[in-house]
Amino acid sequence: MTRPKAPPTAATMAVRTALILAIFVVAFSGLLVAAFLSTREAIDAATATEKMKLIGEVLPPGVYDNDLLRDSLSLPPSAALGNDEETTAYLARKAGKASALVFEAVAPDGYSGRIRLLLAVAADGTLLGVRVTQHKETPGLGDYIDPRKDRNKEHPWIRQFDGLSLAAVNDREWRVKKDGGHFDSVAGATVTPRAVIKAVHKALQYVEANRQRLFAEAASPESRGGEQ
Amino acid sequence: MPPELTGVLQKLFRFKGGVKPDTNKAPSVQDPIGQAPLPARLYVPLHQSIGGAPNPLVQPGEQVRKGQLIGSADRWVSSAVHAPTSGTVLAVEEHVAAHPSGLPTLSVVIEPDGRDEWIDRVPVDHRSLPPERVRELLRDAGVVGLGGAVFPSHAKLTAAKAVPVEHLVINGAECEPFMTCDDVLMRERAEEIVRGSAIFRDLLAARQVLIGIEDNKPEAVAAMREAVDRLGEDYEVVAVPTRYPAGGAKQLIRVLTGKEVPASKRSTELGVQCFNVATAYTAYRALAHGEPVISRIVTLTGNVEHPRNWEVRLGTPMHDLVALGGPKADTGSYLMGGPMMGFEIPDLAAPVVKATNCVIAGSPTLFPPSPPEMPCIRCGACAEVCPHELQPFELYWFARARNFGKTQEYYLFDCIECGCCSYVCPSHIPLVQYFRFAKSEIWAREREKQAAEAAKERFELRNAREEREQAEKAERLAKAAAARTSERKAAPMPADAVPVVADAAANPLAPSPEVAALASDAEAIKKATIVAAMERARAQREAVRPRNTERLSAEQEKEIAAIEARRRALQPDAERADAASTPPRTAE
Amino acid sequence: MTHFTTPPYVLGQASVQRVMLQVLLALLPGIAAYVWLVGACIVLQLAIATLAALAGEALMLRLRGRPLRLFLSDGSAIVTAWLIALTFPPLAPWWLIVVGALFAIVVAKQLYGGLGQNPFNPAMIAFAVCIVSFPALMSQWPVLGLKLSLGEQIEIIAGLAQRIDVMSGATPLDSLKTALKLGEGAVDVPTLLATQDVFGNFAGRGWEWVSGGYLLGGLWLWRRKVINWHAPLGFLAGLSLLAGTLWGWNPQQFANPLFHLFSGGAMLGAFFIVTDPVSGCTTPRGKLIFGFCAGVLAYIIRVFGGYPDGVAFAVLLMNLCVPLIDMYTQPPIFGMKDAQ
Amino acid sequence: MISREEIREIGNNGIWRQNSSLVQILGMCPLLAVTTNLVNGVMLSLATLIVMAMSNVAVALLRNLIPHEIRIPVFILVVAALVTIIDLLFNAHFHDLYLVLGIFIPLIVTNCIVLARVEAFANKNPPLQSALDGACMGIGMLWTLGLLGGLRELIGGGTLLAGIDMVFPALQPLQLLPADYPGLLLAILPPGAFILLGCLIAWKNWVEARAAARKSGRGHDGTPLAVGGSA
Amino acid sequence: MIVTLAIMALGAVVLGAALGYASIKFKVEGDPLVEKIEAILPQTQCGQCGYPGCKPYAAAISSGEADINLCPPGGSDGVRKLADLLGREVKPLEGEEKPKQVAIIDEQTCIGCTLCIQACPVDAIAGAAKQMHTIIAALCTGCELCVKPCPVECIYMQPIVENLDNWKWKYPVIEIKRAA
Amino acid sequence: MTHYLFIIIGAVLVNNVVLVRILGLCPFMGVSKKLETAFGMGAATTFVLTVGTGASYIIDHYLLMPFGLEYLRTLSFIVTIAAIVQLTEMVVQKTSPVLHQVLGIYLPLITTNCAVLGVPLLNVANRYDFVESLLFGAGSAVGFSLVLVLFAGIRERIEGADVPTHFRGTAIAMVTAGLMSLAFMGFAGLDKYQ
Ligand SMILES: Cc1cc2nc3c(=O)[nH]c(=O)nc-3n(C[C@H](O)[C@H](O)[C@H](O)COP(=O)(O)O)c2cc1C
Ligand SMILES: Cc1cc2nc3c(=O)[nH]c(=O)nc-3n(C[C@H](O)[C@H](O)[C@H](O)COP(=O)(O)O)c2cc1C
Ligand SMILES: Cc1cc2nc3c(=O)[nH]c(=O)nc-3n(C[C@H](O)[C@H](O)[C@H](O)COP(=O)(O)O)c2cc1C
Ligand SMILES: Cc1cc2nc3c(=O)[nH]c(=O)nc-3n(C[C@H](O)[C@H](O)[C@H](O)CO)c2cc1C
Ligand code: SF4
Ligand code: SF4
Ligand code: SF4
Ligand code: SF4
Ligand code: FES
Repeated sequence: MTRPKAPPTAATMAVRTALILAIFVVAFSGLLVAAFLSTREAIDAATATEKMKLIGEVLPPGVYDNDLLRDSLSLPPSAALGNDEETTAYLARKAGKASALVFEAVAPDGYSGRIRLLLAVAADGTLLGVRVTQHKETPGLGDYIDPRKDRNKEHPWIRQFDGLSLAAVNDREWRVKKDGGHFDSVAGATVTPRAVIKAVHKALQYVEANRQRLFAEAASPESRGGEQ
Repeated sequence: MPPELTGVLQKLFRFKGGVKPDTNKAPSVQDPIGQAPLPARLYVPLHQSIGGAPNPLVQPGEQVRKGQLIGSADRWVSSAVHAPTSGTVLAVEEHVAAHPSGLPTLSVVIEPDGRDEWIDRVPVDHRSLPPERVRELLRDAGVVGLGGAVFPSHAKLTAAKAVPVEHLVINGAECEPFMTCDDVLMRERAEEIVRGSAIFRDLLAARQVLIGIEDNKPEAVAAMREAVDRLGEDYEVVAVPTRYPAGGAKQLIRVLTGKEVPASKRSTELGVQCFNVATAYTAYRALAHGEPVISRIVTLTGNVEHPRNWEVRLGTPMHDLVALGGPKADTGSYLMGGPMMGFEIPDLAAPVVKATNCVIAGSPTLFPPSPPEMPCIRCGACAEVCPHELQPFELYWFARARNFGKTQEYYLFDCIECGCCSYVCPSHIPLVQYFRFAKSEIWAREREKQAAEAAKERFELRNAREEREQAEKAERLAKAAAARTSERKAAPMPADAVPVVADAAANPLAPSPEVAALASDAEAIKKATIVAAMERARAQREAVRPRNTERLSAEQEKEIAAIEARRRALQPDAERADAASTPPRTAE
Repeated sequence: MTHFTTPPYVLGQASVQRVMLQVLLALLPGIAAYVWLVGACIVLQLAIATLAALAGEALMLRLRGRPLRLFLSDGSAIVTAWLIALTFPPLAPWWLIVVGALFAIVVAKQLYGGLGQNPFNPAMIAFAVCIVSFPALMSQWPVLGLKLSLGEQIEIIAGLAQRIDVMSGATPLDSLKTALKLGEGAVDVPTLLATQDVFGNFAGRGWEWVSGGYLLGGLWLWRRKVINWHAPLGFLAGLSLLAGTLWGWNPQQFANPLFHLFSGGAMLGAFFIVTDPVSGCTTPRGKLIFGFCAGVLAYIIRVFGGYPDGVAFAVLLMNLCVPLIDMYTQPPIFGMKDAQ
Repeated sequence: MISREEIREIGNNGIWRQNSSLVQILGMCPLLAVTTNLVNGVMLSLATLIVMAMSNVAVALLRNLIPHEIRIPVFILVVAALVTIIDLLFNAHFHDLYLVLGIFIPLIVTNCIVLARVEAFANKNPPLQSALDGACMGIGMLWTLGLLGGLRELIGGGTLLAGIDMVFPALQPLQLLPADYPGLLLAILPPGAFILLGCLIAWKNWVEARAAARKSGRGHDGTPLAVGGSA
Repeated sequence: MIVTLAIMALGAVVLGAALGYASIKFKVEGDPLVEKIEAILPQTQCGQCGYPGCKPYAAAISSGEADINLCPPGGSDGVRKLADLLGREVKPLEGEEKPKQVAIIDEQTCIGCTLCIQACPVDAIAGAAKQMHTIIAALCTGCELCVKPCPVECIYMQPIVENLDNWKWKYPVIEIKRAA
Repeated sequence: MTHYLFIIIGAVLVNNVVLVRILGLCPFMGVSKKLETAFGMGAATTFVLTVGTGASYIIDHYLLMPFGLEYLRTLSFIVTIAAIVQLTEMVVQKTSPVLHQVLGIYLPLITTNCAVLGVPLLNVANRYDFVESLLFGAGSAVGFSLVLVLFAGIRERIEGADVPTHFRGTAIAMVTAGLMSLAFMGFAGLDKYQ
């Protein structure tokens, strides 16, 4: 330790420590900048892969051939989607033609709070897939909406939605079977599925109502990024 | 029996808590007080009261007469001891004490000559003497509290400076089960008790005298009322509800006057003082008949053929007393004191002392062994019955974990060890023993801490001295230095260290057997130097004291002495020494 | 050193066994009503819980080298076991009760040194552990009026029969909460109470009587001086005060206090759980505070929280505060009242 | 240089005797928060191990240049820089795991054990020993986190090595208990973490007491929950 | 890059200056903790802890140099109190706890060499050169330091015996045997 | 307004830093043996955490974000906080030796209290504004102090319990913390209206 012989005054001490600390900070920040620059590309790639993986869960690979992440549009907050912030939607194109939309929706009335969903809807209004991206439902009871937690690995509950559309299931049927609807639920936890079903139903109605705008507007790829 | 209220209506108050164990008093009041015969040998312990241990005044071989002083009070808080009968002193030696430990204590062994010859008894009229003198007389007559605490009575007979004594409470409650010594005393010698109370009243200048007797003793109430009327006194004889521990001084004061005396105060500070009936009786005998305390009434009851109260000479071995009752075959153990606060007598060779109010022969049926101790379930039953409104289970929790600091935060030292909490505890926890354990640990620690502090002081002094010496050594020639060192050793105590030594010597702990054993002739010289140094130091201390203490009247001096004694008594050190050196309170 | 025993040499009649026995007796009216309501399966559950608790206790006592007979016969484990059985769904699989009882006895009680030393209420720990770990099983209550023979009930408990859906109803509290949530403000409480058949006169159908049984037993305990009035009164007051305020403010969305007093574990909690001497407060004022806060928390959790009933969590949360409450509510001692 | 004796001493200290998790009770947060399964626990420990070893070396090298007054900020600076590098690397190469471990990678900075070792060891010892100390402390942490993670995973869900595919995509988790094992969810939730760690600590106490009893020749009474005589 | 470093350097200068300034302005000397620790030590000054007296040991504990369980005269109680004060775990005492003792000089054998007087740290021995020495029992802390120096081995230690003055109520024994 | 209330309730009870988020455990275990010290540590942490979140917000928003230096967050946050802690320590040591003594070695260890870094990072993740950040920081600190004090109270009591030997001390404290955490799960769901 570099202890001076004569006690330094407060001012000299301040200058000295300031300088030394500055040198250390600059040195280590430099190191970090270097590390950051050298990993930046890998990180960007990993982030993109991650996003694609998630989208891949709801969107079958054959449906599109564009670079989804560059073909996005932003959706304004809307009650129908349960969003209270702007969200990003991705437009899938097959041979340049808009084939499906991947977007977020929120079920506000889960058993213990909001349930965030990612949906893919084909241009003809058919649901391609639904995934829960975030929820706080009771572990072991309400969390079967997440296929990773669903005990039924063969036919996870959330897969019921695949291929449905407003046309296929009439409005009154968007309920759990217990309430006389079309959808299964797990006994003892019907709040959660009710919330999800309701949210999906509303989201489909939203797409239906805005189909023109959604599938047309995204022709020009401009806005990008910032999802989540 | 309903308490018949005569005279002025006395408003009664309640104390919280308390229990109602079976009283078992009837068997021992069938017969009047009997005179216990003279035993073959008497073993009179010198230390029978709270306070300093009396100094022996007799040598082996000496002839003594009944009532002769054999141990003189050591300080103000201390009390004299007398020969219970005439005879020969066989020895002054260690003999097993009437104490739960069964350890020995210095006792005078007397072989009675059978003549039971009194000294010259000098009756006095206490009204004609200055109060100071009366207190001295009481001290020298060995009058101590016979209610169980054996606190020297003369020390309790000074009113607080600022507060006049409003009430003098005479305690005839006798709340402990089995015990009837006060009951029969009140029935048979009520007049003496009332006269004794008058002495206390005069000394304290008390405005009112209240005699409290539990309402399960109608005969005693009647006898006392009759005596009060006969003597034309204005005392109130009040029958108080029977509930243990109504006889505890603080509880009785509460019931009779509504005042609550906290542990941190003496009752005189609230204008009350409390004495046991037997204490009043002995005070009267001591002054009006010149008879010091050489005997007392002891209830012998329990698992014996003939339960009865006996007037027993102090020093009578327990087995002599017990034989009078004819213990039944299955008697296993004997208690001294009542079943709530008494203790098992470890050895029947122990003598009857001033604190021995009751001896109970126990059998497994009478006192079944307590069921195994379970953990506390915090049910709070103990807190509900605690007359001092403590939280016994918290005290227990911390005492058990040896967290003594916490026990004090929960007022361990307010516990009067009445045993109510243990009585009701569904887990059968020996709570009182935990509290006693904690108390004696705390006292021991206090003692150790003081010793450590003193040691540290001496160590530092020594270090300073050594440093100084070394510096000096370096300056002077080796030879001269060596000579001086040996000189210095001749007076090993630097002046400032002496007060410590002096205190230690004044402390009753110091003249312990070890020191005594060391005090051989060859060592006398050194001892003398130390004593001289101590004297010098004391003189020095005296010299710096305020000057207004020079020409004092005898009264004033007494007063100061009393204050000093009290101050010492209040210091934890002294108090601990006092308490530890006498048998613990044995109730009633 | 001579050996000597300690004063006092006479003792009163009280014993831990007697205390616990009285608590068990006081539970009987409630149990009787329960049997009438759902059948004898509850007796089976009581037995399973008792066996598991005693086994757990015996195992731990053995490992700790403590006397078995003394502590197994003190009855405290049985009280814990019964309270577990009474708070779990009556048709819960046997192993659920066993897990609960073992956890209560082994972790919540014996690891702290056994009887009298556990800072948390063992029975409530069991409930909390199980509802957190097995929410599905813990929220399956037999549908009202479901008539199953004892044999069928045993099969369900033993796991031999399929756990059928009709059997898995919800408690009245849960039903109310779910209905309100799904109704999103469109449903109101009075209509629900009047129309749904899980509800009886003023609380859950049948459960009113079970709660009444507990109330009866609790009052008897109070008369016998096994418990004081402070904690139960505080609890009921806290619960009904909050319930009353919100009900007065918006009777459409909040049920009345009577409903809350006779629903879920309120009565059982008031007289048998917040009164647990070991894990509760000990000073009179402390008991009052303990009970009151537990009542308030129970209401908040059962109405706004994620779990159907809040008594267990409320009691556990208050258990946490016990040392502090006790410390700051020490009553003044003899002779010190003026000083305060 | 470094003697064999020293190696053994440092190793034993780090791995067992002064085990950060079981004895020093430091670095608790990652220990309890990320051990919902074995893989998470092990991976975070590895990250911590690397940071600890490297920061120990860095500080041991720089210790003579650092004034006493700003010792702590500089130490933290060093640690934080290293952690950020690790963070970036995880982000780039184990992105899934990076998301799972979340905030706990940057929190290695404030993992008390890192700074404690820097202060208590590296600040007084040469680089080689310091590196070894950091590594051994890391290993001590690694096995406890692994053990705790494994236990929680097994009790909570009956599996082991869940998420291994995030590290080695070729591997699959093991289902150790029967598939209809209901899973004691508590074990995976925070309470389970605390309680199981308590049991691990008690287990270590027991092992040590037994070893001590054996050494002193007295037979151990063998009851793992024996109660010391209180009188 | 340059911006980055400049920003960071700026921050560092501010913080470093503040710290350096404070380190001088708020310097404290002395350590009140040592005194508290010393108050717990038994002041036997025996050096069994490996330090030359209680105070140095206290200083060592305070600086973290020494463990809290090295003082045998303090006993396990002392360790407990230290642990309490310092918020550390209680550890078993190193070495054995002995009953309290006092030193006794065999007066027949003593040759008055004064060696024991020089050894006694607390001035508990009275005597002069060539004269018989004696130990003032009330002052003796039982540290045994005087035993070794005596050339004729006339000093021995004796446990303090129990008497009515130092008798203590015992810890209640839980009678498990009977219960079982 | 209710929004702020929910942030506070969430931080203090529902998502208690120690028992639910599992941050700041080392001081939680280390400084909870005695009630007094727990109070002191709680106060110190509350101070540092509140100031720390404020400082972090400013650094993040005015130094790092404008220049796209988010990856320097960890480093700059913690170095700043460490410096603040050290300053506090020096001041406390000088002005209140008693407090300093009570906190002993733990004051410097506040720097290594994960909560001190974790809470600002969570603020960033939650995209809280300045007021929200401060409330969240203070709320978390209050939550920390609350459970610390409650825990200390219980530990003082357990001290006297007849805990099996090998569980004495830290082990039983861990179990207790677990049961506390279980009790706190009762608050789950209370923040869903947020
Ligand atoms: C602890 C607990 C957690 C629960 N969590 C959920 C949940 O996450 N999702 C859900 O739908 N129901 C949950 N429930 C069940 C609901 O309270 C309600 O009973 C159920 O949704 C009603 O469903 P049913 O119509 O199938 O009876 C939970 C119940 C309990 C006791
Ligand atoms: C150490 C000690 C000192 C006492 N000093 C006095 C005193 O100076 N004056 C007095 O009136 N009573 C004194 N007492 C007596 C008590 O205050 C109290 O009146 C008496 O002990 C009552 O008996 P009890 O303790 O059995 O209730 C003293 C008692 C003790 C233990
Ligand atoms: C629990 C308890 C019960 C007592 N019971 C009696 C009693 O019944 N009669 C009595 O005279 N003294 C009893 N005492 C002693 C009194 O407190 C007090 O010492 C005595 O009345 C004072 O008078 P004395 O100094 O003349 O003995 C009891 C003490 C305690 C602590
Ligand atoms: C009035 C009363 C209420 C009790 N309540 C409970 C309870 O709620 N939960 C429990 O596990 N034990 C209860 N017990 C039993 C016992 O106190 C409990 O097992 C202890 O906590 C074990 O140490 C109760 C006992 C009594 C006397
Ligand atoms: S009566 Fe016994 S069991 Fe009840 S609280 Fe008191 S000590 Fe504990
Ligand atoms: S023995 Fe002490 S604690 Fe117990 S009831 Fe009597 S005064 Fe209260
Ligand atoms: S061992 Fe204890 S008594 Fe002896 S010198 Fe050291 S601290 Fe003092
Ligand atoms: S006389 Fe001996 S044993 Fe006693 S204090 Fe002095 S040196 Fe120590
Ligand atoms: S690791 Fe979080 S406080 Fe130590």
